[in-house]
Amino acid sequence: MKKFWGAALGALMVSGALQAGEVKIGFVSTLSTGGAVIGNDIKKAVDLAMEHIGGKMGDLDVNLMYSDDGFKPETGKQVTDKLVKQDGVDFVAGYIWSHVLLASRKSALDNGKFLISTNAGPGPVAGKLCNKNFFTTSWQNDQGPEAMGEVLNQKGVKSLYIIAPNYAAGKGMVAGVKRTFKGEVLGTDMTKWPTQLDFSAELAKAKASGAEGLFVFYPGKAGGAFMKQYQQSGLKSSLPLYTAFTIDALSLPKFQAAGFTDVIGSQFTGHWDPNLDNAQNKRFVADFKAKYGSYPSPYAAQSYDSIFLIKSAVEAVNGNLEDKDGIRAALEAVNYPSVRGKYTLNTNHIPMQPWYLREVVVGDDGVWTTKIVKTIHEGRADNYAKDCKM
Amino acid sequence: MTKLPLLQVAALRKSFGGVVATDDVHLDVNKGELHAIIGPNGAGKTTLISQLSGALMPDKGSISLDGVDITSAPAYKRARLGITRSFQITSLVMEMSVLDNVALAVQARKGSSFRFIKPARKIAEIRDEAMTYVRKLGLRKRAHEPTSALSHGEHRQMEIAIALASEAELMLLDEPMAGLGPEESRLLTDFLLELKGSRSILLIEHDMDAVFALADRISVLVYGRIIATGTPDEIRANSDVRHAYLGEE
Amino acid sequence: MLKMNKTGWVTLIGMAALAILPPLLLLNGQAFYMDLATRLVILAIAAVSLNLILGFGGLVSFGHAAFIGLGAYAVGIPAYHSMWGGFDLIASSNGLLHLALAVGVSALFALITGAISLRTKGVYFIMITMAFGQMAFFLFQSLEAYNGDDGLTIDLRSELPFLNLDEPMQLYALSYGSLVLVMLLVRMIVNSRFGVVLQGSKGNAERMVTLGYNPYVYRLTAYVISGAICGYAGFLLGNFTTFISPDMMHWTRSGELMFMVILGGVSTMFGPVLGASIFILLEEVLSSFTTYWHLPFGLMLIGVVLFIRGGLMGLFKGKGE
Amino acid sequence: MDYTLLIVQMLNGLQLGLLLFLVASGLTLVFGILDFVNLAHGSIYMVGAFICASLTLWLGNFLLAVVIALPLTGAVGYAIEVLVARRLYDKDHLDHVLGTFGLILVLDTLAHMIWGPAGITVPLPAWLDGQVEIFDGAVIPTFRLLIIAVGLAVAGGLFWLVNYTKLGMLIRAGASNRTMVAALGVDIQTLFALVFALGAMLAGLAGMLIAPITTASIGMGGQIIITAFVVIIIGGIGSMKGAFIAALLVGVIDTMGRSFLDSGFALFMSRDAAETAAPAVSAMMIYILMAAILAFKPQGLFPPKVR
Repeated sequence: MKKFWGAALGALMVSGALQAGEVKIGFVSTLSTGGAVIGNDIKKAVDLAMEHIGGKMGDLDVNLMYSDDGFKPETGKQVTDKLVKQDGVDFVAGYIWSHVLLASRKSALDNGKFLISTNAGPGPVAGKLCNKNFFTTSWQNDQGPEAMGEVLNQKGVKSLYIIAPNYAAGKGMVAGVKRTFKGEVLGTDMTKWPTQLDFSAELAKAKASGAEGLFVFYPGKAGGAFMKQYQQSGLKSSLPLYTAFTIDALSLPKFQAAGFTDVIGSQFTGHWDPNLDNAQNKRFVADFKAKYGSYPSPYAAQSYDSIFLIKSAVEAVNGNLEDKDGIRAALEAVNYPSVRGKYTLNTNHIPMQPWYLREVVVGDDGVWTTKIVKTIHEGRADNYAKDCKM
Repeated sequence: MTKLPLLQVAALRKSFGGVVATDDVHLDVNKGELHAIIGPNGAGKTTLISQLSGALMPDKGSISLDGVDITSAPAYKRARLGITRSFQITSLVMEMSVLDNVALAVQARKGSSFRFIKPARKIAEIRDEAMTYVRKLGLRKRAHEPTSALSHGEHRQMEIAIALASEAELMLLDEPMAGLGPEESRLLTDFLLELKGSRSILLIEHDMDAVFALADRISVLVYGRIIATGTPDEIRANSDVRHAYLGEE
Repeated sequence: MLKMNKTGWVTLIGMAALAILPPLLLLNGQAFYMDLATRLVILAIAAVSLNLILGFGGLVSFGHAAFIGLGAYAVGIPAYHSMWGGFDLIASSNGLLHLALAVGVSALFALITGAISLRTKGVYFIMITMAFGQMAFFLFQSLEAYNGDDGLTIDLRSELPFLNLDEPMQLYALSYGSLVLVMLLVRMIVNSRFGVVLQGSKGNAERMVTLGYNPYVYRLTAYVISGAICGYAGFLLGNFTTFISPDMMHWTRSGELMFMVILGGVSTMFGPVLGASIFILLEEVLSSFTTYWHLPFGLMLIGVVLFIRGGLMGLFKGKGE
Repeated sequence: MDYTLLIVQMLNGLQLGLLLFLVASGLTLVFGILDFVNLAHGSIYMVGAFICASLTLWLGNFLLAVVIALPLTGAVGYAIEVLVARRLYDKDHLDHVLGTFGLILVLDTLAHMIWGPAGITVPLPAWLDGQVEIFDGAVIPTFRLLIIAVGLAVAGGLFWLVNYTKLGMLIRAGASNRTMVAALGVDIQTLFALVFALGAMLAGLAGMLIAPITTASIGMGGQIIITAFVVIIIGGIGSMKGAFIAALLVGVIDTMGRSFLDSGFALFMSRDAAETAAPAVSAMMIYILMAAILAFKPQGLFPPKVR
């Protein structure tokens, strides 16, 4: 204990002299527990982005610090506090999970830091809790399922059963699909998150409901478990599956290894795909595959983008990190090469971007991946923007 | 007998599974009497004491103390009504000091223990009184040592000190001399002799010399039944007892 | 005239360090270490409260984190309503109301669950207290109005007379002062007539019954006192984090509290505080080195159980103490 | 009432219950004979799942993988007994809880380091990957039927073990009677290690059976261990019969709660409210069950015999 306090006092002497010529970015992700599946992919993408920018933003060196939220809101808040108060970061980025973001946002924003979510987009941060210093490179949670609801309408699906985890994002996803789906929702099961991985009871209920379609949202490892059980229950012909953020580049290699061919051809919505045709995306996907031997996930793509977004802002103010207004204006301008192509921000700082219908296919190299089937819409405001008073 | 016995036990029965441990036991202990229970191992002596103290509930029958029915009263209530017991296998608070153990017995009868402020070990009234009992049993020098540090013989003495300190009207003593050497046994016998008359005592003991020297009356328990009750002389002369028990020794 | 033993010195030095170092660090701009110390001191209060029943009563409660959660929600729910409206009856930012709710609700929960749990013994007691803790955990998970699983973020802290809890220094002062008071309170209870009966019941319940004590009521009383103190720690924690989630009540949190008490040394005054300090600092230091910090942490836990008798305070005990 | 659904859900409940029994039986064995509280039992379940998953991918045959993984998991159990558990037997339950809590952290982190956070999806042979129609409309995955069959077979084996063998006699004699074991002339240390390894194999088997359904993943042990403890507490610690009955009870109640609680709640509250309240209440149900049973039977349904 004494030793520790000694170290703490030592650190105090050093940090007194602020390192000049450096931009500090704290990156909060999930590096332990099962949630690390996503966190590790994000870390790979961010490391790649750092390589691509040569570790510099303008004249400033980038000091990137990863923190593990342990898949827990409370831990997420603690590490955010530490990044802000101890490490004195200029930007806090990351956040996979909506509940972790909701718990942590105040710690960053109250201290005047810029907070850039690279995945989580719960309703409140787009609406009544919106903040001038909060940005995101992803979307608002409800948007993916909203797009899926429209696809279901176009396909003429009349009734739907919904299964999703019982936490902030799960609730948002359910609300999203219910908002746009015009048919009847015959039942909704909210399962324990993240502990419940056996969905036998829910699948039996879904089947018994006689619905024409099944919508689910299971990010990370739960997605794999769900897909497996869906296949085993033999519902593919009678109860077609529609998903959001459940099948991705993280689960597909596992499915392929397990010879789970049923997943080929299944459709879901997204705002990005490895096949999107733009220079930034091609470089990102090619280098990611070359470096890590797998396709990047959407989580990776959004996180890769975040580094370029921050870079654009730092360069816009010529490295003067005290110029908060300048940085903010630059972030709002979205003037950076995104892997999804051009997009703009709504007044609540949520992207207005195209959403696509995607499908699992066997890639040219034999590796299972995804392709875009069609564009659902070219970019819309989210449902919460009207509640945002900035 | 004209006066009411202090303890009255009628038609008591207790069985475990198929084994009847106490079978239609009738027993009484008069005020100031020392009543001994003897019997071979496994006769159900400790089971009987446990039912009297409330540690076990009988299946049938009744127990009353001073005319009050206590058959279904929990053990701690019986203790408050004036029954205390010592244990065949030493049962003390080993982590606490000798004096603490005895003081707990004194404290128990000095009003409620729901007192949170004053340190218990600074209350002279309790400590001094406890010390007199400790001294009486010759444990003065070891009063402040943790109980676990004491010898078996000293533990037996503590059991008696605690029983005395509780000032119970009726003391149930379960083989107080078990494991004691001849010298220690003699000292304890003398002590009980001195005590006799001032307290009612129900004594279970294997040491026949001690029993016949101490008891006013003796009951013989065999296979859960009392086969005879009487003065030491009567018991000695009883042919059933000689046959069932004493003769075998 | 006061001759202090080694344990006494350790306690004095430890408490002095907790009084002096964090404010010094804060004044030097190390706000994060102040945060760390505040969390440490608050969890130390919870650990001291657990020690009352675990160390002195022999009651291994594996659901103590529930009280922390209840105390924290007693701040969170009124604060939430005072921010966003609704439930006028308790919507308030009044700290005294929060405090009364935290302590009252925790004591009530302890009374009800304790009355049932204390009918059981040993491992059954460990597991039934865990079950009640999990019930509280799932109950708050299901309360949609307060964001269920996602937790409750509040934008205000309890308003107390003379104190502004938004000031880290004042919040720390309150927490530290509370810790000292709680330690003195527990010491007073343990040494009182009530306390010796409680400890006697831990050592030999059969004997206590024979003397006319009913261990059940003493244990239940201690359980309620302990729960109420732990609820108070929750009140402080809610004010400190301003983020309250059911996670605070999870059984692993109860396990951590137990670990703090045992690591430091059961049935000692400073043990739980020392245990909480080591726990929090170790977690901080190890996790800053590696993502896999649970590995050395787990090994250390096993080591403590295998090799250190009576926890860390046991190391400071001289002969005959 | 939809009877087809009811029957399918009963089978699902039965399957969950039998899986719980596999974990709980090992726990109750270890507790009953060794008087040892093993929180890390769930981690052995995880280790079993991972070993089997790796072997399945390597050998391309799930059943063969199970056959090889079982003794391997037993060996892991044996190693844990020799290295850690053995040194804890003569300490009190509190130390067991803490020591094995540490063991959970160690095993889970090691699994994370060895197998990564993603977990492993376990492929099944085609004949196990399909479905069986039990009767009109009641379709259940073949593999879940297999779990039921294996669970019942193991239960049968354990009943034989408990009722007709020397080891069983020790178990029935009640909790931790070391003198008696010694009196039988058995080498206690070896016997204890073997019992521990047997418990580990049972837990490992459960993990292997669940892996093809939920994937082998870190953290899966922490999720089942508490439920398994609830089971053995309800059943009465050390009682195999109690563990069996309690496991089925918990499995069925949990599944039924997830299946019908929302429709039940919808009778007296809005559908939305019912759909949000039901999952939490169904999660709470097994704890309520346990507290209720302990309130009336403080030593569970089948308490161990008193000496």
